[in-house]
Amino acid sequence: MKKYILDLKVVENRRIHELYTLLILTPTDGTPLPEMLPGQFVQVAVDGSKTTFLRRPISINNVDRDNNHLWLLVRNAGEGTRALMALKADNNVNVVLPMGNSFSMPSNVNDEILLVGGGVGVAPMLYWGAQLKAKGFTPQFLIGARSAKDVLQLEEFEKIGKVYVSTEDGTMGEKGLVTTNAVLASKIDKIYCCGPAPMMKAIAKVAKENEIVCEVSLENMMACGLGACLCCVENTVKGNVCVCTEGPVFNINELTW
Amino acid sequence: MKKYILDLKVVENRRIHELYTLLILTPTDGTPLPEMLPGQFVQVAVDGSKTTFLRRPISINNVDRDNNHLWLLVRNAGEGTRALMALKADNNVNVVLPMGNSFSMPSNVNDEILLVGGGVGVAPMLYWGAQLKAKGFTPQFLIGARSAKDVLQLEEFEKIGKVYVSTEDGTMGEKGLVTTNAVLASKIDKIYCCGPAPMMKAIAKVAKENEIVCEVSLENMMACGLGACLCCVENTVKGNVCVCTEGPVFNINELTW
Amino acid sequence: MVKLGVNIGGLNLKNPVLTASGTFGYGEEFADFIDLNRLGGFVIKGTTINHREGNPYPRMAETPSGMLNAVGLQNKGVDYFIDNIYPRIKDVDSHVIVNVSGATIDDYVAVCEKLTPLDKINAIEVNISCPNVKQGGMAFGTTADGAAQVARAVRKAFPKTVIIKLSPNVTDITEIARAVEAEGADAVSLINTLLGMAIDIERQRPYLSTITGGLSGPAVRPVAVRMVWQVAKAVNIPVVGLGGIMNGRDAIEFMLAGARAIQVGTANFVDPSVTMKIVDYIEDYCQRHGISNINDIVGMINQ
Amino acid sequence: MVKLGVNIGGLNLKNPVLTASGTFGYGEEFADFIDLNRLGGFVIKGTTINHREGNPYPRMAETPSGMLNAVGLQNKGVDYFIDNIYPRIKDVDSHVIVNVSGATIDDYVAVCEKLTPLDKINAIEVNISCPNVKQGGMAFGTTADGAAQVARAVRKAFPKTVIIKLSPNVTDITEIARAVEAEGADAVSLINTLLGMAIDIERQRPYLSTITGGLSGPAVRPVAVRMVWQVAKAVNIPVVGLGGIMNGRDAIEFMLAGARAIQVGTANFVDPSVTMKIVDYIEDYCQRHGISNINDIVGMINQ
Repeated sequence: MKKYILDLKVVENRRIHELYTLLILTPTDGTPLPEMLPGQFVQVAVDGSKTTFLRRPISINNVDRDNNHLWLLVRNAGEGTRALMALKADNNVNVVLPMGNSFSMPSNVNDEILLVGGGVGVAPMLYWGAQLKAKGFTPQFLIGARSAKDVLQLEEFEKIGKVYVSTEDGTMGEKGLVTTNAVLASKIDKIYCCGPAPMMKAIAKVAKENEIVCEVSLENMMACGLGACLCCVENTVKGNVCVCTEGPVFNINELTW
Repeated sequence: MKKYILDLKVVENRRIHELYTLLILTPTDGTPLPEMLPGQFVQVAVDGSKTTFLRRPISINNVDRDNNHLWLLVRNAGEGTRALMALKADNNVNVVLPMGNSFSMPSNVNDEILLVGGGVGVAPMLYWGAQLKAKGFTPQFLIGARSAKDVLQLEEFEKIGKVYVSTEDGTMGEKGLVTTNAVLASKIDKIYCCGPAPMMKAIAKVAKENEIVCEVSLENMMACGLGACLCCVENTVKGNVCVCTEGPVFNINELTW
Repeated sequence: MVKLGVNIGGLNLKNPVLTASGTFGYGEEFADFIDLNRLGGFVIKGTTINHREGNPYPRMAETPSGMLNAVGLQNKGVDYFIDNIYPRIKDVDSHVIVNVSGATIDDYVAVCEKLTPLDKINAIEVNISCPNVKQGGMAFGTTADGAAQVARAVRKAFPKTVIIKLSPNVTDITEIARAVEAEGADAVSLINTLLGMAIDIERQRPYLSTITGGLSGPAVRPVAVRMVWQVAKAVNIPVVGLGGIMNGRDAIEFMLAGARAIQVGTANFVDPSVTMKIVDYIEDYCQRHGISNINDIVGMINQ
Repeated sequence: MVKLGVNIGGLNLKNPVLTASGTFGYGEEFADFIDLNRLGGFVIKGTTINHREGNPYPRMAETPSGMLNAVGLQNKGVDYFIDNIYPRIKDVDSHVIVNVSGATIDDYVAVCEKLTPLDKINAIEVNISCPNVKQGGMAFGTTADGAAQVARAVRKAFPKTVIIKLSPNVTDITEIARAVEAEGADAVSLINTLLGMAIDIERQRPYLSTITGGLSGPAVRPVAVRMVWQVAKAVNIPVVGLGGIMNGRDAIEFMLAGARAIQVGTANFVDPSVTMKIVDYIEDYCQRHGISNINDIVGMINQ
């Protein structure tokens, strides 16, 4: 897929949580956003931070074609992302996109599909869920969070499909980690998961035990995002491969977890 | 004089010229600005520029006690000052002040006093002129610029005293450099000058030839502004001395020009 | 019209802008962003006789105006390159320079011998300065003797242009440069990365799996410019300058210090199209300064 | 209560925070901003036997996350210090460490002998690594023999704590560190500045009057942390770490790498009150991590 370097304008910086913001972006020149697939990410240049040198890889949260908007869910993970969170409407950001591979489409519309997101890991699941629904699938969502207030974009997910929630403190949905959520005991054909590494590894274990096809989206630290620097490698059954180009989405069978 | 590290808020960023802006600042906590003398400068921290590491020394343009405002005239001289020029109302800046020595008060209220400024070098002359007038002196001003549009703060100067202008293209006042301005042929007892080095050296030459007491304000590149790093030295009759502490104001007899 | 062509030890470049090994993949990764044909050339990533997995993740840490890396020469080996990569890139209208690495002298020679028959490969860059591998690499590059040994061997094994890439982690880089010049190297490139380290203070452990790694980016530029200036005065062969070049200004800085060509490295990560901007800037700079031939600015500060 | 005291070769510091020579004047310049008594100590600027005018202006250039300087040891000589500065600062409730520089071994010895009788001066830092003077300075610091010569001489001439300040512009800094340890140095401090250079491309000349200068600031921190880590493993005497420490996080990073104390240098220019923030941060960090004695984190990443 062809990649582009684009100047995007901040349409809105929607502060949805103390630690997270939703950046809604559109091309400054009004041209339609290029094709982007669910699971792909973008590389955002950071201005206004003395300590940030490299671009920041951010998952594609949604592509709103009607409004020509790109949604990025940004978590406060350091000075770079803090600078992004401080962007204001009409500020410009330079973005390279789209990067990486994508989630693989299930073959059968009757498959029971579960999209699992933890923390900012819900980001790619919104776009992916919407695409699945548009293709006639019936995706369900399982969201893990510390507390009710940390469940991000719940209303958006509920527009697409049934949402299960696990919170560590039990303030929403089931109490506990996503891996103990009752939905995992139901028949599931395919799981897509993104979140903290321990959560993904736990979900992968559940999937393997139950012979569920499972894809996870990794968030290894990156420099170039283009497969040139070889910094973001994951040790896979094929050896070290770049998460930025061979991933970020991997079938768990490719990983050495 | 005691120095302070203060957080100041931008009251107004008045873009008075393509290359210059007037920043009007006030302490964020509302406390009165400390004592500052004409000729002194402040060290302004620069955020939002990846390439700028050190503070930027900026002359005190005016201290408006009625409003508790500090005026800084900032010239676009690189990435650091550009970041300062981009400040918006209500932004905060961290400032160390006041730095350096000051212009020396003339002894006789009947002295003919000429304040000469070129380019952004007019900045300290506004505060100094106002102080002189307040003490009963009758300062006159000579402003040099490339063109009429480059004569900064003319209205402010005209409130204080008579203003002579030299422009290189003759679009205002006399055509030519300040050194050929007719006012220099009149009786003058004391000259205070700030501007580009060639201009100050030319004025110093005129002053020496006519035995006029002359002080100049130097703008050597600085790091600390405190006399600690010894980077901004000027070679004087006493050897290398720090412009930030022994200056920025020097009697021309101290210099090796 | 400004003449932008430069000659690096027999290799005629259409302009002085190269890319640095390990920062530009095999060029293809950047084809969406730039016209590869507009580059003076590109140096492809460190190639060894055998496949190398490189170091474990994490391999990267961001530092003030720079980054540390500890890739450790991950590559699929020279045969894979010849069979799978070379056919895809051999028709580019630019020079392809292969960066050659090895743990032993024999390794270097073996790679050179395999590259020699390739028509499109008219130059190699010999890496005697990789800080991220245990054997060979920087060990060769930190003594004049070690550097000379490698230079002598590759000089015999590769009949076309040999560029030796020097390590900055030495007391006197001019001594190393003179040693490889004496062995017949056609050019030197410098600097490779500075050996550095960063620690995650909350986890109380280094960010890199290898503890130390190579520092690159604009942070190192003043050191790189200084070494280019020193080496350019010390040797008669051309110097290729690199280390923190982020834009056209920086490229000119290296040339004024004595570099006849420059390499853009880490900047490719920040702006994948930066090389084209640098080519344009250099031409514009020359026009602005009334310079009709780019070679006239090489080492100009010494005049 | 966290115990913040550390011992540097016999010198008991109330906390590990020192200031770096040449960045803190004689301390007085910072008295409006900080309580000097809260510092572990401060190292006053390079002092030589005779008055030195230093290098011509310009002496400074800003670089990405750093600065180049070429002051060249401007100072009024040790006698002026003893007569005019010492009386003003001798009553501070903190350690005053004099940085001693010289062009010859005899120069070093002469300064040491003059400082020995001063009650308040319980330690000297011996600068064998200044990149900005023609004679002496870095020349001594770039070979183990040269460093050993200076260490031996000052060890005899100064009976109190001797800290040798090492140059990073070497192939193997551990070799130099071991050499001065063998001569009886009580501690080493590192790194001095990296030799660097920057060019004004519009005027086509170097920014510094001396062409090259010393690079400091956060840009060099990864190199400094690496060298501190290497040296701390190589010697048994305490290591004082410096190089680009801008805040408490950076100070902890050096201590985890093996530094028993740290020096704050260029950061003083950016925030004259930064040392107090660093002292507070270190205490807070220890409390947050359940560390009751700061000495427990020294070299912790090796555990």
